[in-house]
Amino acid sequence: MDLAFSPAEEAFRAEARAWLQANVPNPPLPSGDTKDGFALHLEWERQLFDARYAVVSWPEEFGGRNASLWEWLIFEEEYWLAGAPQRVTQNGIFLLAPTIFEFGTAEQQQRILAKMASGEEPWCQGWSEPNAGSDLAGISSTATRDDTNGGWRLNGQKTWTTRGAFCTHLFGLFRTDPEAERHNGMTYLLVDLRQSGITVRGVERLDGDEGFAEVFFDDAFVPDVNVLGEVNKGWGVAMATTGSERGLTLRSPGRFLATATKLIELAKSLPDTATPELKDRVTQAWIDAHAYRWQTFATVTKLVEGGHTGPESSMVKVFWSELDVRLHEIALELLGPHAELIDGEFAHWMKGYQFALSGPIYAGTNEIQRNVIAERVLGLPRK
Amino acid sequence: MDLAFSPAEEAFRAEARAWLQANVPNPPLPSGDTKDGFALHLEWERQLFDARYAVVSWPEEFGGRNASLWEWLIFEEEYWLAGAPQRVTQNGIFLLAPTIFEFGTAEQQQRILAKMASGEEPWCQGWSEPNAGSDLAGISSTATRDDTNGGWRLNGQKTWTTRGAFCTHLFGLFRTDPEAERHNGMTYLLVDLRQSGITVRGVERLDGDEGFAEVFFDDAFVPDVNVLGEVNKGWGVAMATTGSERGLTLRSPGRFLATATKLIELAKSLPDTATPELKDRVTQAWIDAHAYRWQTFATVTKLVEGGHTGPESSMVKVFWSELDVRLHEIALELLGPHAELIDGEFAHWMKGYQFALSGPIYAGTNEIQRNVIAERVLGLPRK
Amino acid sequence: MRFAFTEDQIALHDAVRDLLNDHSNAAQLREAWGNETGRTASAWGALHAMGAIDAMRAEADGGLGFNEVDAILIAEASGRVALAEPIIETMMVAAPLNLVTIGLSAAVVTHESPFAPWADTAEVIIELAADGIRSRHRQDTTLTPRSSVDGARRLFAVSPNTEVAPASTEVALAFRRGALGTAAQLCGLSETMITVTVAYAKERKQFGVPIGSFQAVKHHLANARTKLEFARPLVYRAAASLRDRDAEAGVHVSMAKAAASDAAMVAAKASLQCHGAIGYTTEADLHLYMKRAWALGGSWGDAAWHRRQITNHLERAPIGER
Amino acid sequence: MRFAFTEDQIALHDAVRDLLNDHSNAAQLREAWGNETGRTASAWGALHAMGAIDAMRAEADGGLGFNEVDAILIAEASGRVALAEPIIETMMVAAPLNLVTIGLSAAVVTHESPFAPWADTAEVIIELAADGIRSRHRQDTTLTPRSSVDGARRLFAVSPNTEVAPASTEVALAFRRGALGTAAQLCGLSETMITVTVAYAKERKQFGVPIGSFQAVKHHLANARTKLEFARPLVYRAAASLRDRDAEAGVHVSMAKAAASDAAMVAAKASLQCHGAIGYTTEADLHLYMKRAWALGGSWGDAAWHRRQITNHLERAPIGER
Repeated sequence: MDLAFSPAEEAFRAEARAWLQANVPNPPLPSGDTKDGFALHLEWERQLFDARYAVVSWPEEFGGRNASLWEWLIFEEEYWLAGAPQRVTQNGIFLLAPTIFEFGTAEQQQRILAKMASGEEPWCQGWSEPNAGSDLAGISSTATRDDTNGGWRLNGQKTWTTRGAFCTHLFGLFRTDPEAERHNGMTYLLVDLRQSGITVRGVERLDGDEGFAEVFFDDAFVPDVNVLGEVNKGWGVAMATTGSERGLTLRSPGRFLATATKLIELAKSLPDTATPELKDRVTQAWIDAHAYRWQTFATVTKLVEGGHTGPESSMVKVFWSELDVRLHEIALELLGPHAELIDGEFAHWMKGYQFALSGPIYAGTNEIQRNVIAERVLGLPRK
Repeated sequence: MDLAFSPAEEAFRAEARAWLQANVPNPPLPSGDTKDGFALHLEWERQLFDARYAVVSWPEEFGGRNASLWEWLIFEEEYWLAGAPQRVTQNGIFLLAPTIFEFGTAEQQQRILAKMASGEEPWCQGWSEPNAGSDLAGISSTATRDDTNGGWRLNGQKTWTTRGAFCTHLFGLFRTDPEAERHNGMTYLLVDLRQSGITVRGVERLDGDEGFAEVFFDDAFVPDVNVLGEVNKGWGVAMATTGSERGLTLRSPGRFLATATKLIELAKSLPDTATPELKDRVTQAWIDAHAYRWQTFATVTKLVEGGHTGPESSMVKVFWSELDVRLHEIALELLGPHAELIDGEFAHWMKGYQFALSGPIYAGTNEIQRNVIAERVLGLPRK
Repeated sequence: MRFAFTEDQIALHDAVRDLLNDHSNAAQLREAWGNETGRTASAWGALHAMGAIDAMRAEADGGLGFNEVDAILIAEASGRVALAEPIIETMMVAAPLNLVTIGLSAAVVTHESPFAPWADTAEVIIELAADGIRSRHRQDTTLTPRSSVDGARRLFAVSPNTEVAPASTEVALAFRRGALGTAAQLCGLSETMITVTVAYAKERKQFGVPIGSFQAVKHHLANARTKLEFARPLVYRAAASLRDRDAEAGVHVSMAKAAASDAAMVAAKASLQCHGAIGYTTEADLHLYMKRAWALGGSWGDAAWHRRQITNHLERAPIGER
Repeated sequence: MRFAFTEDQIALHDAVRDLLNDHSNAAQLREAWGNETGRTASAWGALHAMGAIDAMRAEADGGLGFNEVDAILIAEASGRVALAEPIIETMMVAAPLNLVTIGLSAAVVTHESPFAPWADTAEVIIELAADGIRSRHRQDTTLTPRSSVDGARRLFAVSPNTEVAPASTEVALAFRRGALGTAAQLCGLSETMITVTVAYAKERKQFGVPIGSFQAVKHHLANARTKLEFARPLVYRAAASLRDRDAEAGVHVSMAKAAASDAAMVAAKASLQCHGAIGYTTEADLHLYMKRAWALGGSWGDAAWHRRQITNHLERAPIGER
């Protein structure tokens, strides 16, 4: 058990910290979930990419640094500590990219990855449908064979597509075998949204931003080169991605450590309202953020040494999502009657609270995750 | 809305308070869930009965005072505030007696009620069986017709029978129609335990007291006069009783008000450990105890005016049982390293905690109660 | 002891409820979010016409002479629809003290609620200060708009009032009425959030069954309903204590506001979680009620603030107080 | 960075686990509840024979020279079986400071744990006082027995020691080792409570299905398992910090003890509730583990006490500390 990072890792941390201090936008960018904010975020993503900080763990040929998992975690800690912007590319680089690395052809990797990471082609996730949320296997959007054009014709609807109104591409599951039941007969497709046959309608999120979209497919076309993995085997391909979503990559501990640190600062700045009972809860949240960090370090050690993560990732998802809500709840209690304000110096807490509330819902509700923990970690019976 | 009690009610309160101050055992009796303690409690119950305080709301002919529901609540508040003993007759007077008043013959009422209230014949409840806990309809103990002797022969086993090792009588459900399914074909029987054919084995409870019993029936006899309600209609009769158990009668608000008051005293007596965060939780529990009092007053007003209680009683059971646990948890946190002691001046808190922990389990687990709230109060679908 | 409302009180409540369903339904509330004032088109006028706004004014002053118990169900009904009107400020704070002209509205600031909702359309701005009540006409103040997460709730910071305060013993009573009315609104909001969520959970299917048949969904909503069940009696009791000028009325109001705030937070969280992603959009009505609940939970003293008042009281009070 | 145990450490843990399954199973623990000393018949001797008791003593002093990381899995294994022996007091507090003879046991009192478990069979009674460490032979003390809810855990109040304490910088280290070992035991206890409850929930049927198939039961246990998942890394990290004499080791130990205590309380409550009535009797094994968890949760500083130490630290610490 060695708690020290290597000199090389510490040097990487120092370098990243210096670059971030010099380059992180100040004042902070507006929300990336509005049209204008999204564009500004893409500029930032481009800046990151040019400095090879966009996707540090990727191979150099796709814009990365071949960084180790440890270096990636270090970068994430520094990124959030520096107050750097939310990554609007995250659904591409954290959810789709691992799947492309695992299932994609060399051609797909060459064509897609660097443009995804640079923000030239931002990707959104087409998972949910109006009647398939928690029950993802219930999707009904179809992809029908179009032999003439060598590809597939899409029909149906996706919904709750994060930043779908601003992205150029969508990845998702479509039914390619109408006879097959539930988990079978789906194919993982990569869809260019910039074509006729696709209509995107922005949906206003809780916080007023147009962060969601409904995507309607009306004979939209996907060429064969944009099938990811095998036809009709999309469920297995997608599960690899949802594993990523719940696992290491989407919510790095650095993010919650940064929020916990800001919460401590907030409590110190409000001595009149920071009662001992609220400070006790601040401390508890700070402990939890550190618990998440060290639990992640244990997981990374296992991965680095050739191990795998399994259904334990459901515990991770439950933990960070509910921690994020708690961190913001405590902040709002500290703010008392100022909590409801969405202007002024404290507005980011209410904004952050609303964002945090999505955590227990998306990427598999926490109710579903707790079922997974009970059934697959503890071995309780499904029925 | 009139928050004042009438002069007559206040006079009754003063009279009860004076009597209790003069008569409540001091030092407190040992636990009523041991053989010796039970006997001492029966002496106390006799003393209560002789002063006509055992069952104030009953008709005078059975030892009561014809007290109104308000007077009964007032008496309960005074009873607990005075630190008077747990009622070892409670399963009889609070659970069985309302059923006897509703379904019993005049002969049964004459024969049973006064002796129950005086403690001469203490009753225990024979509901649960080894394979029928939450699933009460799953009982399998049988009562077979014995025409020769004009009654029924019991076979099978009851379990988790509170104070079963010390009681003279048991009330419970037995299957009288082996062909009927689940909720049908059961009969509510009143069983004299003092006969061959019955074996009672005490089971040690969490706190070390022999408070539970297993009761084995081996051709035990129940005469026809001890059938309560109609043969094969026992489920409906029993449901009336479980309604009482979850409703007003088992856990009067006075009990939790008294505990909340003791908790405040405890916090005041421990200034070093009563941190602001613990005091905040003490206050919350005190608010909850008062919320229970006023919610009860609303229910009593409705009953007094001819209304009924329904599945709302499941909310009451969830609330008081979890409040009781919280009250004791806070006390144990105040006690810190002294909490684990079961000797000395604070021992009653750990004892009380262990008792409180049974609350969310018995009389229908709180999981079952929450199902009832969701389905019958809110109207959510069963399946 | 009779802990229930009279038939008259219930009939009046039902009339207010029906009126508000006509004048402040979800569609009308969405209009208020988008318009200039944040107020509904017709609810204030309708409530005024039936006498509700000025109900707590003495009959001699043109009111109905209502006490706090008479008024509390009106407050609760206004919460149930997230009424976008300064009804608590006017009906419960300004009108009974005759600080506002009949039919017009008031705005109120207190130390625990420093931003005055709908102040720009108010006749008077009332300040409940430690040393008394100050009241000014809106024209004599400078209002600085602030933005609330609740889009209908137009907030304003008010320029400081440097006048010497009129000596007044009514300030505690006025604050308690405001906190109590807000507690009642929070109960109404909790009820509505639970109702719309139950309706959604019965209709929405996943895995081939309504999501309301899953035990986790059931238990979220059962918890919320139970919290409400035990908050509401504290609100009604505090109303009666205020009416009776009980010496402990301040403590009773604090119990009510703490419990109602907590219940509303539980209802909001359970409702959002049971709605899932649809609740996370502004297309579902839930957010209209949830955001009002967030705002009111932190107004007129949040739950922790009120618990602290009670803790201070318990440290002084003789044991056995109830 | 490598946040994992070595193969040797894991092999040793497995050996200790197997030994304890032979010498401290539930039946043997029940015997300890009933016997004169509250200690098991053979576990101490077996642990001594394999060198575990004195593992943290320097090799020159007859130990194995173990550090806190080497020892922490032994502590956790001892918690998993609710070992009725003063192993934390001896292995982690007394032995590394050479305050007890090899193979014999120690008892410890601190301000936060004023009653010494198994003091009547200890060679020495150690007092961790604010001004230093005092140690006396048992014969030089007067022991007053106290009763713990955990029937195997024989507690004693110890007569005051009036000697001047030897100046010592080791007192903080000794206290931290004791608190850390207790935290590890609480993790072991949580694991066992979850394990026995999962086994029961798979077997026990109601309404025709195993109760473990009900979502409410699943979620109770999923919550407990998740709490444990995020407590354990804090314990291991604190062990490494102590080994490394990190300047923040005291804070890290407090994080570990707070998290492990909370996790064990959640596991105890979930386990009892999922057991239902059978868990409410002493016939089920659950109570053996649950009562130890209650006792240890409040020993060596309870969760709230440790959080207060951290709060005090955070008030002084520069922002950004991790």
